[in-house]
Amino acid sequence: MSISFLIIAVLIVGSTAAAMGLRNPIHCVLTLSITFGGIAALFLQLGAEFVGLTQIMVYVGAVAILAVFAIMMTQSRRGLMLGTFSRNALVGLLTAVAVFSVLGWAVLSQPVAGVTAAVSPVSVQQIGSSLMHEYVLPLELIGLLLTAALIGAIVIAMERKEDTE
Amino acid sequence: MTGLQAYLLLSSLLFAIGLAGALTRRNAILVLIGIELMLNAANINFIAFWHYGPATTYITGVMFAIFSISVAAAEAAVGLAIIVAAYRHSHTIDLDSMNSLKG
Amino acid sequence: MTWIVRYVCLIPALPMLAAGISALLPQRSRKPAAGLAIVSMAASFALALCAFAAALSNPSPQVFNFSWLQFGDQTLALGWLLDPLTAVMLVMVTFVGLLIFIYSTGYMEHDENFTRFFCFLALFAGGMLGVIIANSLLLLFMCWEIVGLTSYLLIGFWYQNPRAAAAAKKAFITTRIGDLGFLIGMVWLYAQAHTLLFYDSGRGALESGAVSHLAVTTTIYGLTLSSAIGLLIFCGAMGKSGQVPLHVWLPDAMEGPTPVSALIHAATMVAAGVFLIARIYPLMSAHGVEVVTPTIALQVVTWVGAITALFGATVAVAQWDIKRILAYSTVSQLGYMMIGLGVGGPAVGMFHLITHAFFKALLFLGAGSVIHGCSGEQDIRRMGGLRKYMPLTFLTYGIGMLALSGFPLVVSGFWSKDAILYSAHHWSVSQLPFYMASLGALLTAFYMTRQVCYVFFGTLRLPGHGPVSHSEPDSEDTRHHGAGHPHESPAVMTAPLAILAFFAFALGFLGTPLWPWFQSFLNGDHSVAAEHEPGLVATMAASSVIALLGIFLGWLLYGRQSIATCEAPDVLERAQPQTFRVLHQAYFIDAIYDATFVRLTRWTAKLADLLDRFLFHGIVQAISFGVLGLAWVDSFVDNYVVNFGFDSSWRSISMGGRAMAALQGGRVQAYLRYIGLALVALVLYLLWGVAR
Amino acid sequence: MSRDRGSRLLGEGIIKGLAETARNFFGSYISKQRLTTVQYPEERIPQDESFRNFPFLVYDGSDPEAGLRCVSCQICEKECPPKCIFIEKSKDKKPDAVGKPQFYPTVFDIDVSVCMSCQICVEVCPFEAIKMDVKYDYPTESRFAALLFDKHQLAKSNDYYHQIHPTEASAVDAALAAEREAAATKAAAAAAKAAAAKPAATAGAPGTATASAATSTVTPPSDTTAGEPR
Amino acid sequence: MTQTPDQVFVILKHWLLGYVPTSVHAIASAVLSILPLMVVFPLLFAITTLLERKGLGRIQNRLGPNRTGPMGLWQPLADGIKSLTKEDIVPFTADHIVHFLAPVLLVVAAFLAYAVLPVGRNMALVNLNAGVLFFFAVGSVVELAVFMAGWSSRSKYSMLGAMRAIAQMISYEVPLVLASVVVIMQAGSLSTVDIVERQATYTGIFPHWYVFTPWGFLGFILFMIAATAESNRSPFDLPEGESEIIAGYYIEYSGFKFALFFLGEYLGMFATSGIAITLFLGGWSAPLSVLTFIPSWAWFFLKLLTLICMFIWVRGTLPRLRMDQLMNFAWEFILPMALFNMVIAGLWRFMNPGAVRWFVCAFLILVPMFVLSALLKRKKKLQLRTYSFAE
Repeated sequence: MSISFLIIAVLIVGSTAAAMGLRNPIHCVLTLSITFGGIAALFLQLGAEFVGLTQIMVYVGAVAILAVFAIMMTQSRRGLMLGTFSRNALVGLLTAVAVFSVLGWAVLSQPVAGVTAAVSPVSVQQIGSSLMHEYVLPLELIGLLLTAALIGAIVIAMERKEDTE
Repeated sequence: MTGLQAYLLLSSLLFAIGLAGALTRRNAILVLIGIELMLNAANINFIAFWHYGPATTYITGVMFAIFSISVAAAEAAVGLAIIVAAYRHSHTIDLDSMNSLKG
Repeated sequence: MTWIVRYVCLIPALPMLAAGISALLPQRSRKPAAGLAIVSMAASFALALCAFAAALSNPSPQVFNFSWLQFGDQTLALGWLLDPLTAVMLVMVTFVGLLIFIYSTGYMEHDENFTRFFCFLALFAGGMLGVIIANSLLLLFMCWEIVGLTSYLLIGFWYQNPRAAAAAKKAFITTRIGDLGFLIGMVWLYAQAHTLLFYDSGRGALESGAVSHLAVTTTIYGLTLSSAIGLLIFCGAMGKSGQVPLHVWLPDAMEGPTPVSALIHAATMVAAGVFLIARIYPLMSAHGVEVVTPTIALQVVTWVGAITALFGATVAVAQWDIKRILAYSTVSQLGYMMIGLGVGGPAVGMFHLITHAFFKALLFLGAGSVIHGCSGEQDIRRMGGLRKYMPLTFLTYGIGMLALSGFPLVVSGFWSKDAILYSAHHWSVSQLPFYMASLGALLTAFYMTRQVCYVFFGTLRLPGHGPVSHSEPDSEDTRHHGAGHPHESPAVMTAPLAILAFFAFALGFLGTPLWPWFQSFLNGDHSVAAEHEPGLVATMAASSVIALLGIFLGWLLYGRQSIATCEAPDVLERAQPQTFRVLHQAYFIDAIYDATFVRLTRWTAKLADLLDRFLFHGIVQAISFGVLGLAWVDSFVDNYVVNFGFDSSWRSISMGGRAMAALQGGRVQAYLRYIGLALVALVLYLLWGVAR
Repeated sequence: MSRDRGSRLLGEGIIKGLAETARNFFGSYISKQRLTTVQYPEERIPQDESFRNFPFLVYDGSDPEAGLRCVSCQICEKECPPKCIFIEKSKDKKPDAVGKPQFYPTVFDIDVSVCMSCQICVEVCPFEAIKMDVKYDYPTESRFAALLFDKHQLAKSNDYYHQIHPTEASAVDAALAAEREAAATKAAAAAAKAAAAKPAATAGAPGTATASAATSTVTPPSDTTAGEPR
Repeated sequence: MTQTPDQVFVILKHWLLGYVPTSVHAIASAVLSILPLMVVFPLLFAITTLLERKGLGRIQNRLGPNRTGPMGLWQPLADGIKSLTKEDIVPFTADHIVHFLAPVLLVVAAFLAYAVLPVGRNMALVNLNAGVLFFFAVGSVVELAVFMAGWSSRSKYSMLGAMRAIAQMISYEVPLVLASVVVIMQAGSLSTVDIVERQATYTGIFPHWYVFTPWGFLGFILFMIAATAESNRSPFDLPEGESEIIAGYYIEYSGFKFALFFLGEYLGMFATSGIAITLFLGGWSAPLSVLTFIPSWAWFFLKLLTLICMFIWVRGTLPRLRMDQLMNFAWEFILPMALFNMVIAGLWRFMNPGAVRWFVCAFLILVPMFVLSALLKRKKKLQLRTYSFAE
């Protein structure tokens, strides 16, 4: 466990907590993008360059922006007056705490050491060739899924003409 | 605490925070974001297990993370589109007031 | 591997590209569309010639394979190959196709959907060439389906005409029945041989390793695997090549434009079935170790072919539509090809295929020219005497007719048919196919003479010209010209006729028994040597006699005295009205299908409906009355006896239900909460399990 | 129009535009005529002769105090629409350029921040004493005091007037000269009459009067105020 | 020794490192690599502002700045001093933290992009295995910074400008990436260093730059168009359209923060130009093999300056687009062309080298280009405007 890991971990946890706790949704998304960046840094540290950069590109470049747009599109005066947390927040929080304690216990109770062999970062060529060979079917399916999601998102979010209430 | 355990602990913490957010926030978009965070926590696990796994040349973990990111992107797109559509319908994205299905 | 093998894929790709581009062109750009199609076809023809030259120098199959899809550790490979079979077909299809394209520019000149027509034609050519070059059954199947699709599109080209639309649907559905067998066979082959490639340097499905494995494994009824798979694939070929009993679509397909009939339903597509069997011939003919008789598969092919040949010939005798006669003739000739494949191997069948492609395309284009000249008239009874008006068409048509009839020694049809008859005569299983084929040949000569007599001899009986009152025109296709004098077609139409006529003559000399170059080329050996086998001359003599006899008979009945009116019944009809009717209706097969399959379906539907309406309805009614009665009794008992006792328990149930309903509140977060809690429980359980 | 709608390659217009700007770029280095810029404080666009901006006071001779044409008649002060002229009339009289005793302004202020350059003061001045200047740049530190011009700042020589509006100045001078000549001849005639009465009077006065053209130094003996011209 | 001028900076760095204790070697090395970049590119920014103002002036037949110092050479310095000494105004209702962070994030993201840029032989900061991807990932952070700036100002104009900018950046990021995919396909690597090295070989005296292939040329053009839009430069400068929304998302910034935005924007432009050079123009390699004696970094900066001049030239030429034109152009022309270009690049790979391949590919590119441009035009119904009253 290196210092860099500790820094990144603290950054991630702090920004995640902020993202889930701040009142202003835009602030939430902004802190969230710090989280995403931190996770990407974690990936880079672990030698998964490609995944880390993809993480930034997809999450910071797309998901965060998308969320921001969605927030801008759904802002209403009524929404701001309501509270940040739902009525059953305490139950939810307790559930989350329970989940974390159980998971943490599970992690700590199992001595999974893992092999700390010399890390050879996975090269893009490797990823590319396995995408084109072993994983070609999942790749095609993902492509199909993304296309479907794209079309679906547009169709769902598109304003219908007859919808003039 | 070994390296792998640290990563797993971090990811479970992230997962728990994401879950907490998803469970407690009123804003539907933030609930969705909480779910994204949970997915990210899972991704950390994939990468950590790959890194500490038997052979880094065996890249299933990385591939899984990549696919998971793609799926998450699709999920975010569709989820946000649904939220926007729901907002257009009921003029709120407050989950507590979206209870017309309640029996 | 020479460069041509690598680029042989361009041959189908070019027409496909042309089709793709012309699909994007606006409707009014007629010249670009036709130009594109013709240029691409010409380029393909040039490439095909190169491929032919390459195959001449190296007759063993040369392949180019690549893996297309990979899932898990399975790879689906596609590829193309170049062997004599492919080369010959390539040259034939591109050449005939090119001529027909050129011809179409004249024939379709006035059609408003000219652009669409050429788009479809080019797409068809691409698909057909794809079938030819495919080295993978899968690729072949894909292109096969493209061909089927374009056939559908082109038959239904004049979709405003309900008969054309129906014919298109019929063609599509009928061939689909065959293709189902094909698909099953393909899947089975993949399951057994783990590859769909034909040739793959020893690992292909048609190479000795796989074939010998398939040939010794037996399945149900003692069929070897190879035969079973071959027969399933043959189903597809039957559909496409119009073999009995799946021939029904082919005559109806004549509703399409005539160039389409010539290209698709005479020269190329219907031959695709024959080609397919020739392609998988190693599979079909695969013997076990000790067996020497022809395999079951080949026997079936032969028998189906023989039946089809005779069937088509007999039906063609009693038709009046000029294109229908040719259509049934095509059915019959396809039967011959199948016989040839069954008894003599690919060389024999393919030789007839090639010669037939040329002279049948010639005949169809000639028929098209006649129809064009007669302003869309298709009924031969209303023609007559056209040799004066359309001398060039008459000349070329006559050559085609002689070729089809198998006029001795001069024309190509004679040699190819003779080879089939000779092989059939020497078939070890039975002599019957030989006799059926001979009879068919006789009839062929007869009905062709009949047709020529009707169309070109005698007096002109076109409405408004002969001493005949006007009767309703048979065809809707009167858009070309107003009714007028029959006239010779433009040069763009007659030039292809002349070229085809030349080949209808000349091609035969590539495969005479004295110099069987074609057969040896297909079989892959270069020793062009005359084979002097017993009975050869005898068979030749017999078939000459048969052909001459048929022509003579035809002339006797139809040519001797000219047919005066179009209402006059046929000579045969006068003699044997019943038989003639049967033949005219093609043995009522369509009617039989209507009466059996279609009606069966209707009947079952009606039966189900009746059952529903009366039986089940009655039962349900009765039961409901019974239940009502019971309910009344029940409610009486309930109200006064048990109500009180159950009320309290019901209340508790309803409260439980309400509690459950609260769980199912449509609130995502609540669900998520339960999931989280469940996760906790699951992890705890797992940890406990590990701990213990 | 139809020429432009032909099937052109996409971007042809862009390339044409790029060529045009490139020509501008290099052309501006080659030919100076292309450059429209005037390096302002150093270079100025030559002004039109009729250009005018704010009024100034003309004086004859070399002494701004003595030669000032203004006689403090205060017509301009009254006529000025924005009331930007302020004049204080002198109590005593001083001889003007011709030597005639006249009133003079002790204070003559123009607030150019108020002036609207209407030129009415020039129109109404009977003595050709106030004219329009061409100076347009008055950079100052203060917005009020520095733009209130007093008599000394306003007074500019007739030579300067000739410099900026040569045609107009010559016409004015000619008119003034003619006026003075007329006055002189009138005086001469009166003198001759007087001489006829008293021949012992001086002679040669007409000679000097005709000799002096622009700035006559002849002192007419008449003690009456100059007749109103026009 | 021809290597010396080429590697002078590398040698210098190693020489300096010799005086540093080994314990801080890593950090010192990083600082010594980063610092020059942090100095050189802002300097280049200063030069470019001057160049741009002078160039635009000349294009419009003006002189441009020429007062500060000889020929106006001290103008950037004067600008810098001015912006540094100006009052820093933050709107009262603004979200102060985000308002402060936005320009910082923008500049940081812009600087990060230089990490993978090989400015000379052996002169890339890091040779990431996925360098090109890194570049685009960092580029996507810029969008966030722009949003922060626009949103935190609490001004309608800022918000509109930010939304426009983000919409534009997202729309053009797709063709930007797709246009560079062809190079990645051909080079078989995502590493910028590798990509340049692939191009730095010569046939005869001619180099193997990707821009000299049909698909490379098309890719370069598409990339540059998308890069122009991505860096919000004219004619795609709608986000800061002065006539409609005053200055877009940085309208509420003043003083040094405003200068930071300018710096960030120009740095982004240099970075995209640099990546375009890396991908298509052979990076630091000389255009003719006989010219290799000129140091590699000089070539890189020469190319960079050329591209910057192109940017200025285009800015001086073209008027600003309308929003719908902008989007249509991206989705209906650039994107399909980029996709088609990928097909061509694949075809290129599988054809035998030679003139035939070149002409086939060029032909295949021209055909859809004509078709697409015809479609674009048909939709626009381009024609000369007819006036009802004028003329």
